[in-house]
Amino acid sequence: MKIVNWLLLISFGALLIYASLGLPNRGDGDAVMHREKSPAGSWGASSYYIRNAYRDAETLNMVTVILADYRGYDTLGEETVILTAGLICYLVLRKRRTNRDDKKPLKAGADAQT
Amino acid sequence: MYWEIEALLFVFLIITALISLYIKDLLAAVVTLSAFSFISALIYTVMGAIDVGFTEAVVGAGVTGIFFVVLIFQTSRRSGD
Amino acid sequence: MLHNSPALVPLLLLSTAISIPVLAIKKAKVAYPLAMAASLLSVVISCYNVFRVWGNGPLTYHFGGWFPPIGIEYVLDPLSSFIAVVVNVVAFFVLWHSSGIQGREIPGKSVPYYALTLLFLCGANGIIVTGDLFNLYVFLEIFSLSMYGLIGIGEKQAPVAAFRYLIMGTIGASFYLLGLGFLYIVTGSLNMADVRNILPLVYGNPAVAAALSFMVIGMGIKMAIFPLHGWLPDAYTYAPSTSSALIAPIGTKVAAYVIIRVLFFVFGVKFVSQSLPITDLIAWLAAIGILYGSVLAMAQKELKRMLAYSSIAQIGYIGLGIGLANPLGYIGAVLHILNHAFMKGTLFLVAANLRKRFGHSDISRFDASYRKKLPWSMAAFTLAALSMIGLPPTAGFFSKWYLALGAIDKGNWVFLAVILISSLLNAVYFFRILEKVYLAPPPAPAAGENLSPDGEKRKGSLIGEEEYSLMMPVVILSFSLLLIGLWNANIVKEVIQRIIPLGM
Amino acid sequence: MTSPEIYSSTIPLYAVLVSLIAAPLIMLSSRHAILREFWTLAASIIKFSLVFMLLPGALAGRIAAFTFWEISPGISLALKADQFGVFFALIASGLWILTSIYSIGYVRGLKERKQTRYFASFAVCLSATIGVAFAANLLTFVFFYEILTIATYPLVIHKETKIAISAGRKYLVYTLTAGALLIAATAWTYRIAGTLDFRAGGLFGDASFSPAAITALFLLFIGGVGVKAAVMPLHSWLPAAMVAPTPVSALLHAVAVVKSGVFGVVRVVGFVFGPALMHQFGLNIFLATVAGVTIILASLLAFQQDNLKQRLAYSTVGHLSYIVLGAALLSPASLTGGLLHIANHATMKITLFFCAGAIYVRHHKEKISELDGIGRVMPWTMGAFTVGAVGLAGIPPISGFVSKWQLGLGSLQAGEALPLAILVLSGLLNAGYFAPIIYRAFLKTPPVPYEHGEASYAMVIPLLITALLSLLLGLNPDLFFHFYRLAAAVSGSILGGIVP
Amino acid sequence: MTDFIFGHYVYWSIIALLIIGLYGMIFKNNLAKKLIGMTIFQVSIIMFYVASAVKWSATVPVLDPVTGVVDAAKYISPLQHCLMLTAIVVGVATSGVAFSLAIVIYRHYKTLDESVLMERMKSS
Amino acid sequence: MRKHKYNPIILMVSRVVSPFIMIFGLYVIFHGHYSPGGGFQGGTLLAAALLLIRLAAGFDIAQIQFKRILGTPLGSIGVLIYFGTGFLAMISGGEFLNYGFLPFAGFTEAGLRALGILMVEIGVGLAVMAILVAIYDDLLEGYPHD
Repeated sequence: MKIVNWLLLISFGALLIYASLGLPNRGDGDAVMHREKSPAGSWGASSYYIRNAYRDAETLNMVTVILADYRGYDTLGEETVILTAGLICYLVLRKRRTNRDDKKPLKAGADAQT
Repeated sequence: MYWEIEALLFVFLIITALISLYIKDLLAAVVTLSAFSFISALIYTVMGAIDVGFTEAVVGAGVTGIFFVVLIFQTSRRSGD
Repeated sequence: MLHNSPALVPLLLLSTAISIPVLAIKKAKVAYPLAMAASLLSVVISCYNVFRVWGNGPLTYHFGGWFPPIGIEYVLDPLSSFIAVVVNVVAFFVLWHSSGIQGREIPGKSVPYYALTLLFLCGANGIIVTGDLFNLYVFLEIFSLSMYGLIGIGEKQAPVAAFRYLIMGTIGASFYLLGLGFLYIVTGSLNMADVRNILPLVYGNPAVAAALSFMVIGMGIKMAIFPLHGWLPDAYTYAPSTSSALIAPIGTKVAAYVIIRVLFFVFGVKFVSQSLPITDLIAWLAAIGILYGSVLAMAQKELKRMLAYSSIAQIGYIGLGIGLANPLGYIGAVLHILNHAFMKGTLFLVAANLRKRFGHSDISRFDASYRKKLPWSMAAFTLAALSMIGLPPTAGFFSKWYLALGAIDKGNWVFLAVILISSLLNAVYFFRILEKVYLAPPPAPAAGENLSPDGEKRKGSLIGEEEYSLMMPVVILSFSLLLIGLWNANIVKEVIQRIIPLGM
Repeated sequence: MTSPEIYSSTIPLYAVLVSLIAAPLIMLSSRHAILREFWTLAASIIKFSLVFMLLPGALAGRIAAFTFWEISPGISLALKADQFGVFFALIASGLWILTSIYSIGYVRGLKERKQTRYFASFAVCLSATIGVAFAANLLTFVFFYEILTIATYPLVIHKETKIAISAGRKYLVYTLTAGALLIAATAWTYRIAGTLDFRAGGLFGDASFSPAAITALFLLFIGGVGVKAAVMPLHSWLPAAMVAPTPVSALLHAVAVVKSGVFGVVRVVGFVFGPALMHQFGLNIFLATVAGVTIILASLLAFQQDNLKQRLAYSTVGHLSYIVLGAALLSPASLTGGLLHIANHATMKITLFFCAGAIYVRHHKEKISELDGIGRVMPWTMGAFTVGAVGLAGIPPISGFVSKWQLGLGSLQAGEALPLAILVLSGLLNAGYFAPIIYRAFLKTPPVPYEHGEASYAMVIPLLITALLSLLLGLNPDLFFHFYRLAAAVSGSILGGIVP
Repeated sequence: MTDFIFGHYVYWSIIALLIIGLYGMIFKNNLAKKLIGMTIFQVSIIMFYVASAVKWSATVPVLDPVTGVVDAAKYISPLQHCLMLTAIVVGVATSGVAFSLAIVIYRHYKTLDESVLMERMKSS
Repeated sequence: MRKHKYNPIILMVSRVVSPFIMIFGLYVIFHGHYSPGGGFQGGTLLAAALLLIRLAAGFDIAQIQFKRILGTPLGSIGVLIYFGTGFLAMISGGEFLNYGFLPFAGFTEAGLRALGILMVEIGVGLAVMAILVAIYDDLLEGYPHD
């Protein structure tokens, strides 16, 4: 089992290294993702944001504009995620009034036998 | 962009990551993990992602650290590995 | 308002979920009606969406008024609208059923439970209709987190199962995110349609292959395709019955849908089946998984655990259909998503009924008295079991039929044999239960029981069971298996054939 | 070559539905035995009349067809009452009436439990059988075939004893495997031919095959339908299933289930592959070999059985292969003979089973060695038994002779002598294993005097009718139902594409 | 070649971090250690995105109101930053859920060690 | 924890520092338009301030500041503010979250969008604060606090 896990880990690393060879040099302003137009001719999202963030929302911080406006729905989802986490903690951790079997090892033992 | 700082920070980052995984005292591991988060926040900032760095500093070094400590107080401090 | 209909279902579920903790702060009783109302409305709206899509072709919806690739887009094509209906309908029945059983299994926590359930559904719907790869990740997290929660509140072992699932699931989601990172770096876009257009220009890049692998592995973990299924049996077994009845039909199917979406609608059929033959890999793994799941299901002593292993096998069918990468296999996979949702929903609901009535679902303790006490549930179980085996005219037959046709089209006899053998294995483990439920004499038969069987047994057997809310969803779900089977040609022609991916 | 006139009619649909509707009615009236039996009888009579209404049309070459809807793109769920279908449906539904009467006597005589389930499953079985008979394409055929499998299961395990349950398991293993093979074969056929509609003379048209592929496909098909037809390596479920109540054995294992199997074989040979393909790839030789071996071996095995029903079961295995042999020889007379044997064997074997059941109900005797002198207290029953046994051995003037004659003629037509030899030999063997029973029944004196006489009228009358029927059909095969004309027409359409 | 290495060494360091994190998640027995590994894994994915956003000779994505936008190349791509803000929150939420589950596990089984846990699960 | 008292120095320092962190958190939320920061960071800072008091002064005293039962509902309200902003835009005729359609007079479209972003950030801040505190409280559930 351990060996399989090691192999998985190694292949994971190898795949990553292999993939990284295809990436453009870091910081290269001409990389596909930084271009004004994508190879297929659609808008390059990133440069669109840089150009139009202030014009669209009168806000200097582009990240805020993207976060709350351009991709606001993602942020709503993100809030929902954290709300979900809160609900789960409530659900999982709050003690139930009726269920106290962790204080009654005898009963748990009886359950285990059946 | 100062790539020398970046490289140095990366070395620290990897070291803290390894320490926090290998140290047996969980509380120490968590403290190291906070340091890890903080260093990564610095790297984000160096890379120009101030927002992300800010968040990581607040969350990773702050809130997650506190949660981890609570976890350890609720459970046990020793770890087998 | 109506032009907003593509977005309405997730938003409705989301808003109900987040208002339940506020509205129900004083009266916990309102949580259930609210959840039911939201679920019912979501069924209605998603049906409406399907008809709109049939009438007008694919619908898109742009959040914030930003067109892609700038903003986030929702896309309702025949496939996504169809899957959304399936998910919502099954969820509605499970929620209906949960009223009778939730109070017993998770006492005093109906508010967060129903809120979480709705969030789960919201996540599922969001994943299904989204046209944006990162938005998919966000909703995937909502979906998975609520799934961890729903599993974790079960029996004593449930938190362990949920924790393991959390670790696996996080790896899966992170892999998806990592793959998406590579994909974004080489394409510069997050919108599915946009990426689809850009990708052919950069196919040679190793990063694309890696992105594909990571996304598929990540989703494969969520889908529990064969070697990545480790979390599933424990999670389904130890989760509360209502949760497992919700998660088993929906959880893995949504991930399967994402794989279909990513493979065929983002990367393109030709790339995934020829340039980088990942579909072959999926098909072979799925075939192994089918056999593995079926064999292990035969060895299980506990009903829910058996159903969990059978889920692995059934997911294998979907994987096989995807992996065949031809139209018939695709039809089989999508149809099996529908069928399996209904079948597993029925079976897990019956398991829940058993647990409610008898306090256990241990196969070795089943006997004929169970059928007398739960006649309708057992009838539903029988029907669903026949469908799982794949006997005509139930729904299960037809997905296997299309898969078999697809396997023949591909000329792969091994897959055909796997499909056939696995239905026999299914028959073995389901008839084992049916035999017990219908034939095994109760351990200590009452003296007069056998002498006047007809009079005793029939008394009130039309109602027979304790509560309508526990019986009706099961009966309706199982009966619809017959209807789906008989009218599957319409589903295939009207829905699935409309959106067979280009190049298949 | 005139193509048959096809007209749309709902009669085939109703014929299938009648007993399907009767099943819930039977279940609802579970507390009233009389009402339950009334439904059964009413359904059987209505079903028979409906099928009978189709007979004139079929004789005149007019085929009633009914199409439900598309069940899968390009394939409809469709019923078509062609001559072959009407032929089989007539036998099945006609014998259902007699079996129903007999069953009522049987279950009352034994005070069986769960009669509701029994009659309801019976009704569903008959629906499925008629569905199999009228199926217009392979998928519909598979549909009803599988329903038949499932509906028979409760009948096989009816006694709910350990043996019954294990027999049920065996039955399921065999038939479900067969179903899976049949589904695979169907799917493959659909991908090759693009259609699944049965067509006399083969549905493949001019598709080209490699020998390996077509052999594999044929094997899949034979594996699929051969299990129910109890071809030799696949037969062992049939003797095991004899634990079922006798009427079940009688109807299902002499009429409905096994005959669906051989019906399927003929459908596959004549309407899916067609004579041309069979000859071209030598598939008929293979099938004939299997059938011949089965005939001989089954007859030999029948000698060993002391249990009456087991002996009858092995005899069934052998006789089913007569039909398969007839289909495999693919000459006009052999086909006609094979088809006729479906009808003749049904009437004769059902007589024998009825007799076995009557003996069991009245005297609780199952073993042949216990039957000494029983003919003296049950003269009518054993008389009928003698008629059936003599017929199966192929001695005129009982109907078995007619079909054997035709089969023999057919083997000569096909230019083969070996099948004829097999037929003669098996006739002798048949006589050999039936003779001791008759001898014991009539000529030996009982060690202990029997306490009872004949069984109830509800049991004796049906078996006398079937015995009489065997006799009459032997004298004139065209009597009442025109079995001969139908069989000849079917064989003509398969071989020449000519529909009279 | 130097350019290539210079342009990729950050990715490679991140890959090292990813492997460390995944190692922690797979190999560590203690549940808390697994969670530490998970945190490392998530942070390194975030770092991967942020690293890919870099442009040399560009500045942080907060607009200088004086100059305005003349050239998109003047600012670091903000999209990845925004995505990663979301990812961080998701990570915190996941950790929160994981902590709560770990605490419940400890309540039931009095251990966080996975191998011990498995034994106790089987015996109970 | 009933046995040992809380360290008075730590309590003192926390009581002094906590309001400043809160103010900083509010600043971060409202100033997210112009400088790095925003709802999430600000909310986390607010939560940190609350957690500081909880850590230093103990659970019961901290209840005066922020009741434990408020956690989940307040978080829900935070998300509802976000949702409501989007929904308001939707029923005013635009798409969901299309702030340009917000029904407030006297703004340009870009101004409306800036306003919408602000509203959203407030909701985010509230939600994050409340839920992080709630998670902390839940994690401490069952711990023998005084």
